[in-house]
Amino acid sequence: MTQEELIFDLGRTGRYARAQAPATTAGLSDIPDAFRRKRRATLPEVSELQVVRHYTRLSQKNFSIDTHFYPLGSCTMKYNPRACNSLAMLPGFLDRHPHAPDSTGQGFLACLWELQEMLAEVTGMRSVSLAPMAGAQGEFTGVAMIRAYHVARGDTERTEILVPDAAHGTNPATAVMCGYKVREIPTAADGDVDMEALQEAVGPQTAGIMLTNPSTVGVFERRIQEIAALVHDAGGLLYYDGANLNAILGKARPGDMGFDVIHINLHKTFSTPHGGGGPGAGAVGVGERLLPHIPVPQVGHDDNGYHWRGEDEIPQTIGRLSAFMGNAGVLLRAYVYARMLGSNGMVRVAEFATLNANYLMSRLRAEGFQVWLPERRASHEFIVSLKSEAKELGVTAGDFAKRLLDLGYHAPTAYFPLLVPECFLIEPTETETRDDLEGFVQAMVTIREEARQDKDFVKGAPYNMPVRRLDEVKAAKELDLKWQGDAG
Amino acid sequence: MTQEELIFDLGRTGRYARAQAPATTAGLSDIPDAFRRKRRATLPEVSELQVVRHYTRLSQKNFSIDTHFYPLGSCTMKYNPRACNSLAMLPGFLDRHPHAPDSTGQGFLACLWELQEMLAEVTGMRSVSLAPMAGAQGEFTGVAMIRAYHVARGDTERTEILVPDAAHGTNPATAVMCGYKVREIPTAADGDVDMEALQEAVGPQTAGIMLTNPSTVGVFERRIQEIAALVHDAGGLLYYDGANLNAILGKARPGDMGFDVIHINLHKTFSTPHGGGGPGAGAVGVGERLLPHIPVPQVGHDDNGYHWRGEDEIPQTIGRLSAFMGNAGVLLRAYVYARMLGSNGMVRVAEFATLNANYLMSRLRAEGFQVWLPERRASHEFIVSLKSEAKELGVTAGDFAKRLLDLGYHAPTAYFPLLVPECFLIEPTETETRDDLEGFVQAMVTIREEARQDKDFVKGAPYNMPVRRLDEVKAAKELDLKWQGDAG
Amino acid sequence: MPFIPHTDEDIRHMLAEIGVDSVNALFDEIPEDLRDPGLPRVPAGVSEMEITRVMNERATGDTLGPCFVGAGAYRHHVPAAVWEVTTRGEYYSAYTPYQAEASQGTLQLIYEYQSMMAGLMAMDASNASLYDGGSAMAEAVLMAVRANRKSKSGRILVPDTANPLYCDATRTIVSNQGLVLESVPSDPSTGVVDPATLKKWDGEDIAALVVPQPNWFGRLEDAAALTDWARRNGALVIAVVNPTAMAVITPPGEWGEQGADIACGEGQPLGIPLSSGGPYFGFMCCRKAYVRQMPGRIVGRTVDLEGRTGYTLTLQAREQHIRRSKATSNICTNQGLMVTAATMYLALLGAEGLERVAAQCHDTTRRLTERLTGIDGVSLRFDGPYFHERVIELDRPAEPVFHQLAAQGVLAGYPLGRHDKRLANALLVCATETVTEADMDRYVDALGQALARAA
Amino acid sequence: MPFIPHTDEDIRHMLAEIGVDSVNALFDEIPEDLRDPGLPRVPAGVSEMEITRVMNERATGDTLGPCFVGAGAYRHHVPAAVWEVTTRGEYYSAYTPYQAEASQGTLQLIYEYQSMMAGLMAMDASNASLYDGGSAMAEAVLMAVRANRKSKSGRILVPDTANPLYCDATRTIVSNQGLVLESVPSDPSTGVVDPATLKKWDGEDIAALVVPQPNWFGRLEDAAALTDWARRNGALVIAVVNPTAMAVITPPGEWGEQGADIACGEGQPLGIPLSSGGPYFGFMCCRKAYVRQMPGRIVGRTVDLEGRTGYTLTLQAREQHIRRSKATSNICTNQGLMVTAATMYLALLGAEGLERVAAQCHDTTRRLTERLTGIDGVSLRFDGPYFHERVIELDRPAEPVFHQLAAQGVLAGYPLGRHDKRLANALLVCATETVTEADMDRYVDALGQALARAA
Ligand SMILES: Cc1ncc(COP(=O)(O)O)c(C=O)c1O
Ligand SMILES: Cc1ncc(COP(=O)(O)O)c(C=O)c1O
Repeated sequence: MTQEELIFDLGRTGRYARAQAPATTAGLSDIPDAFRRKRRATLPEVSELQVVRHYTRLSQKNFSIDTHFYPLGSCTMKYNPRACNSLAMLPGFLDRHPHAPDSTGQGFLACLWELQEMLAEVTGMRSVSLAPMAGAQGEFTGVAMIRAYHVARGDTERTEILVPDAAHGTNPATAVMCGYKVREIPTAADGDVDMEALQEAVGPQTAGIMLTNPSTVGVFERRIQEIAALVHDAGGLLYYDGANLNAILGKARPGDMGFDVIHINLHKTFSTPHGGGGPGAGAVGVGERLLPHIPVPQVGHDDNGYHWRGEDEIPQTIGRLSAFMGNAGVLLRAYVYARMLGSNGMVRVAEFATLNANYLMSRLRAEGFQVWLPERRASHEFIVSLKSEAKELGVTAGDFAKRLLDLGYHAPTAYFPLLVPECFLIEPTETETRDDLEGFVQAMVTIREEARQDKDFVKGAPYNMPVRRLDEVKAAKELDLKWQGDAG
Repeated sequence: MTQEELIFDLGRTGRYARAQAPATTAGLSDIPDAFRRKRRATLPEVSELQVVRHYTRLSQKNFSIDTHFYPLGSCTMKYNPRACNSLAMLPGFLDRHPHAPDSTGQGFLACLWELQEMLAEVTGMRSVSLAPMAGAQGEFTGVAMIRAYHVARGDTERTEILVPDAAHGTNPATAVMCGYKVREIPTAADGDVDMEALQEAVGPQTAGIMLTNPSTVGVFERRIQEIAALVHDAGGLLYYDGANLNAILGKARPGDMGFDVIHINLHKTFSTPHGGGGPGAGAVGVGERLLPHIPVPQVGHDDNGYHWRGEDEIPQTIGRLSAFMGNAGVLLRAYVYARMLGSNGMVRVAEFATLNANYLMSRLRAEGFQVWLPERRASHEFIVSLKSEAKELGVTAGDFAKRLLDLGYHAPTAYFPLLVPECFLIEPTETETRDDLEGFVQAMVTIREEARQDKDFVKGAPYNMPVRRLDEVKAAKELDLKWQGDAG
Repeated sequence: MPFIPHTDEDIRHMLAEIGVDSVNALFDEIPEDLRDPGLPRVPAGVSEMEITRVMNERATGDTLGPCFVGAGAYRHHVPAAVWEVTTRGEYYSAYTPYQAEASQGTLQLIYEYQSMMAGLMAMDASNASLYDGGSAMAEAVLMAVRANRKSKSGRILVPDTANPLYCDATRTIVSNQGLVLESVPSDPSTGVVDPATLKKWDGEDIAALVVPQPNWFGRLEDAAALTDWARRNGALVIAVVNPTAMAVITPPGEWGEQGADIACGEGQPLGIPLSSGGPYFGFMCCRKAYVRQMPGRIVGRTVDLEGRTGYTLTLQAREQHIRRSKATSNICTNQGLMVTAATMYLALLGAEGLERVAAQCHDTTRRLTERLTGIDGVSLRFDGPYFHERVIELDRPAEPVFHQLAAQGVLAGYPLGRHDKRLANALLVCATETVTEADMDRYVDALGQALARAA
Repeated sequence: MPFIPHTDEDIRHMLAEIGVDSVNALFDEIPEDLRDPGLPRVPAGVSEMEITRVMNERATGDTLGPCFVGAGAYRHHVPAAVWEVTTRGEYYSAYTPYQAEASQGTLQLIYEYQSMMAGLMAMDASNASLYDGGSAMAEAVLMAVRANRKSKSGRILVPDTANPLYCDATRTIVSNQGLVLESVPSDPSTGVVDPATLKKWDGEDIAALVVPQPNWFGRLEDAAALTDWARRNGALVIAVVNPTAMAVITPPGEWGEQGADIACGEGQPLGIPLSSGGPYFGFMCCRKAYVRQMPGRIVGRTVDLEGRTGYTLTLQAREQHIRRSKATSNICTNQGLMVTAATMYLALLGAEGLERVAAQCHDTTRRLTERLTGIDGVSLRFDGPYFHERVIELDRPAEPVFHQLAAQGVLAGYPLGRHDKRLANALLVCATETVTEADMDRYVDALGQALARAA
């Protein structure tokens, strides 16, 4: 593949897509000079065809669900139905101004309200707010509500949030953003939370605990009810990180497990697109205790139709998280997806995500790869440790990852969770066929074989990508974060 | 690039995109068995993700305007503005049934009527019908009208259509479809029609002549008015093949030159997409003489708004060419494009298409390539003959073509027109930048240099495409035109 | 102007390279009296924003309610994936795949399309498309005349149950070559051809017989009997069929003892929006023996230098760019992008999905027409097996009723009197899988009210 | 169910391989009393066709007429090319570019985006996006507190001319860390902050000063004076700006003697549809010195093994997945696809195109407000330099008038009384380049009529 120049390098002074701008320059003369920009901004100077061609060509340098199997653990890279996009982009939805009165947006509000209801049902929570704009903001929202709860009760001595050592990085980062200290809880050898350590850690300083269930090591936390009792008895609350909800959609509900608050990554379980890094949507569900603190705006429904509920209706709310209603268009996509699934479909999502994961785990194990918790059921994902390959053949999980790209497979999540050495967290999702899973197994076997023959070959991968392995150290040391002009 | 399996090979019995079909099978029991299909049709059995992934990946194996410079002579591969697509695909247009009454389609009809008017103006013709579905059907329409004209006058002895030897293959093929014999007129050394030969050929048996102007050798036919007089004097009519209209849009008008009928390839001059082989649109314009014979339906306009004109209003029409109104959606795209250009823009299209062609011709000539008619102005395209490269270096135009692909340029039209040996007909179009033209020149120079070093290397091209050179003989001899099932 | 990338500096540089002073000088070979005519009737250019506003307004004005018209174009559900992928630039803005190595995407897709259409029609081979159903029938007639070497007459039998718009187009296209379409009358009580009618032509030199299935009235013809008659009489059989129907109805390749020779029709039902009548695409399949007589592009599978599978245009010696005046047709540009969409549509639906769509259409039409014929003044014009269209007869002329209901947003059917005065009171009614109970209620109510008034 | 490819045969084979009898067995580690709750409140699944009908109806019901509301979200022309290319599967359905070699498309695009935003803001560096304008302001506040090593107070000055919705979001997000937002009052007669007001904080420990430009009332603040005050007082300057305005208004990097330290804001005006409030994207730029304090993804240019240029996520040691509790923010997923669109928008417009858009917006707003203030009962609330929004004052409460006009299809502006009772009669009015003369006529007429009636 040829290299793509930067869009700036394609430009010539005075060029732009003339169909896209007003033909004449209107006057700005009533804006005093002191406020006026003096030097033109550095922006590309290109034609419309150049833009379309450049970004079409660039796009072809990406792996994506629409082009490749993408078993990125914890990320739920499944098919993003195209109708979700086209329906969310109907002109009637796209042209609606967020400050337009509720009366003119009943169709849009109806979708959101029904989505709230469906999400409350599948999570087993009392009420849902769609405001958070991604998983991490959902976490923030949840922990902020936990804090608001304690504060509202005058219980101000709670300073700690408990987090398993296998947790996603957003969990501890969120706790800190909410003004808490983080205390890590180790994972036991069987993959569940180490109960003894937990018992020790829980106390009057405990504001709450953040858990993912199935956990980030890909197994269902079996003693979840015990944990809930323990934490609740100590006066703490339970936060459910819903990144893995795909595994249990319609099969078990966080609310029933004892959780007080949950976020759902709609861009995972509800298949809104990841977009190369967002937008996501991190709806939160709350139980009885946190109901008063739910963020605004939320959609309400009464005899007059749908309306936005604000601070007047939810006086103890933690407040708003964005200027408007979060990632509204993403919510429409999730709504369309949820409606197409329906209740049966949701259950089947969990079932087939789990079937695919357990099958792939069995197959890799049968081919001699070391599964991390072989005695456990995989949830929708599982861990393979390439420790012995690293030791015996000298090729790391990172090397396997790069060589997988050459063979047409996006690499699984590597080196997360941190506690398993040389690990791959593998999540095939329910939308992939058995043949594709088998293709992945064969690729893994091939790479191991290649490593046996010539480890340096594997360590030199990738070979078939637009670039070979990149110098990340140079990237971080000799920071080059923007085009510097013709001189640069 | 990896090979793509056939969609059939990805399938498994019982699989299909379940979101796309009714959930339950309704009854067919009232259709007697004798009429019922017995064996299921051979169709792919795949999931929605498999379809999206397969066809997304396949698409990446194409060159296209959106990805590459594509200087295919006679084809006018210029930027297809994206708005033309999105506006023609507005739900209000897409959902309209062709049999819906005119009263419910005034918006759509207004676009078509205005397009007719604009096309009549730029061609200098009296009236335009948008019915023909591509250039070749436009040709058919035109020659059929010529025939209807003679027949209506009782002038039934005219049996021949004159066609220059450089003409596009559709011209003679069309004449035959209309029941005429074809008589070829040679091209003179200066690139214009050989007037002596023409004088000899014209006679009482002449029904008409089909010309492209600028011609398919890329020059303006300077004696066009003489030719028109000659043919008209003999009682014949003049047909204008509008494939090259881009070259003179707003700069000169076929009607003014003396043509009686013209087709316009809207998918060339008016930039509707080529779509990997259509749909096109081949609107025809007619002068006074052929007005009564114009095909139906045509859009009419009166105080009550817009309506379809049918046989009742045009009793001598040659009739209809399709079940409905030709490629209506393509016409909407052409309309949007024409409106964005406007009168100024149209003139500039011709100017810059011509500028680019003459510049590229100069540059290639300066680099030592043999331009076919160096003393003439190029129109929007020009011819390079690689005869001396073929003789001296042993690499043909075909070899250059394949190697160009490797270097990221679509090949020009090769071996057409037939009268120039080892020729490239090169049409850069107005939407390409000088830098892209220069890149093409450099690629041509590079290939010649490569051929000097190692002719077999060039003859082995392409190397970087999804496939190497294909065995076309085998394709034609051992016909394999469809998937034969797992056995095949 | 809007799409031209040249800067003033570019222009200066390029003119200098060419050696002229101005762009206008490049047009100096055009006789002066022809140059620069001016285009007073073309308005000045507008921005994309302005034309967007115009088109939005016009498209909105065109929006309609439920649709019970078929008559050659059918409102089906089109999966969103179809057009989201079809309009990718690599499909949308490519030319006909002349350079095979740089067009494997389009070429493999067409090969898959050919395989699907051949599969659906149970025929040996398919081309890459023709313009539409009407012109496809014309091309099929021309092809049959070429292919039927034994026949010299140029006579083609066409039942009067064939789509009259297709017949019009066919007449326009084939008549200049002296071919004659002879009408085979149908039984006015059943709306299909009684095979016995053909006795009249027994032993005559007939090049081909056209068999529409379902026919213009939505009825199913006795295709087997008609096909077998043609075979006995040395006439080729041209099937003109609805592709959706073929999921559940006997396909042309299996008609009678040996099947039809050519199958063609309108591809629109396979994922193509109604779009006021186009672009659609014509499909054409045939027996192996006649492949070299087919018009249009054909893609074949072959291998490259290294033995890898690849795809290329083949049998080009049939085509105008090689054979010129001896080509099988003048067709060049066809309907590639529509075929791209149809291929995805068929892949998404598969045989089972298409069966479900077909069955649903049939069932909806059955339920609708049962309700309609319950209205006072409405009866069924033709009884007997049908696919997804039926003719109903009103107690008064259908055309005014059609317009009356259209004004209320209901497209009630196609007034058949437009082509046959004897059917002035008849409406051809269609209800696809997209029609809901509420849509039907609306139609039944509106028609009931319209007919309740004195005629 | 609809998107699951498994056939019965697949399922049998897979269960056998795993060694279980049923799919249900795979859930046997879930405590029994938690298993299979049933989802009675979730309706049964529907086909794409059915949900398409629902959404079409709902979207149509939501359609509106001309829009004169801005207040943080602006109706601009979005070139068709932007979303046709942005929704290509390779952008749409990719994850965050963790595997750089398989994500060069997204990575190069983000690098180009960073270059464009830095260029537009005249700042050294940009991140790859934050959620929206409101949360971007919150992150900027947190970042400023981290970056300003000399300040210990956690006090941030925020003019009361900053977007109150941004202030709300910021308060929600930063208050748990004990930071305090202190309000700087504006001059009630001009709608901007008099720089002299800041004297009150001379010499105090202030971590940062927020400077909105244009401000909530559309007015241009004396950004240079405010910036210079902050510099003198050891406070960092956080610019919260409208990106369209920056094409013609002095950008943050050039404010005062040394420029702002952090620039952030709402990216929506750059090619993102209004879409009822999201998804939009927050942008953030900063001085080189503070890059390591930035939240969010950052892409850097580097080389591969063979020395070829390539792009990769960099400075990841700031981020939660590496630094966990010590990260600069918890942000992970950001607004990648929106940035993809904005990058194309900026590339299409270029500096000159964006200037034209900005100038047109300004001009349209000027003309509109001149006409509106000609109506009896309407006056200008704040005079002085503005960009593309102005506050008008009615002779009565604005909220009911807003609803009255909305019912007629005209969104007349934003009723400012929602945030400040003193502005109960005020409307914040915006007219972008999309507003036509006819739109204005409609507004002027409707308002005139509304006010002609007794209050
Ligand atoms: C377990 C877990 N928690 C939280 C997150 C954060 O979600 P988001 O990226 O939507 O902010 C992720 C996403 O990767 C995750 O996998
Ligand atoms: C000179 C000329 N005439 C006629 C045609 C036929 O036009 P179409 O392909 O639209 O049928 C072409 C197209 O290639 C052409 O170049």
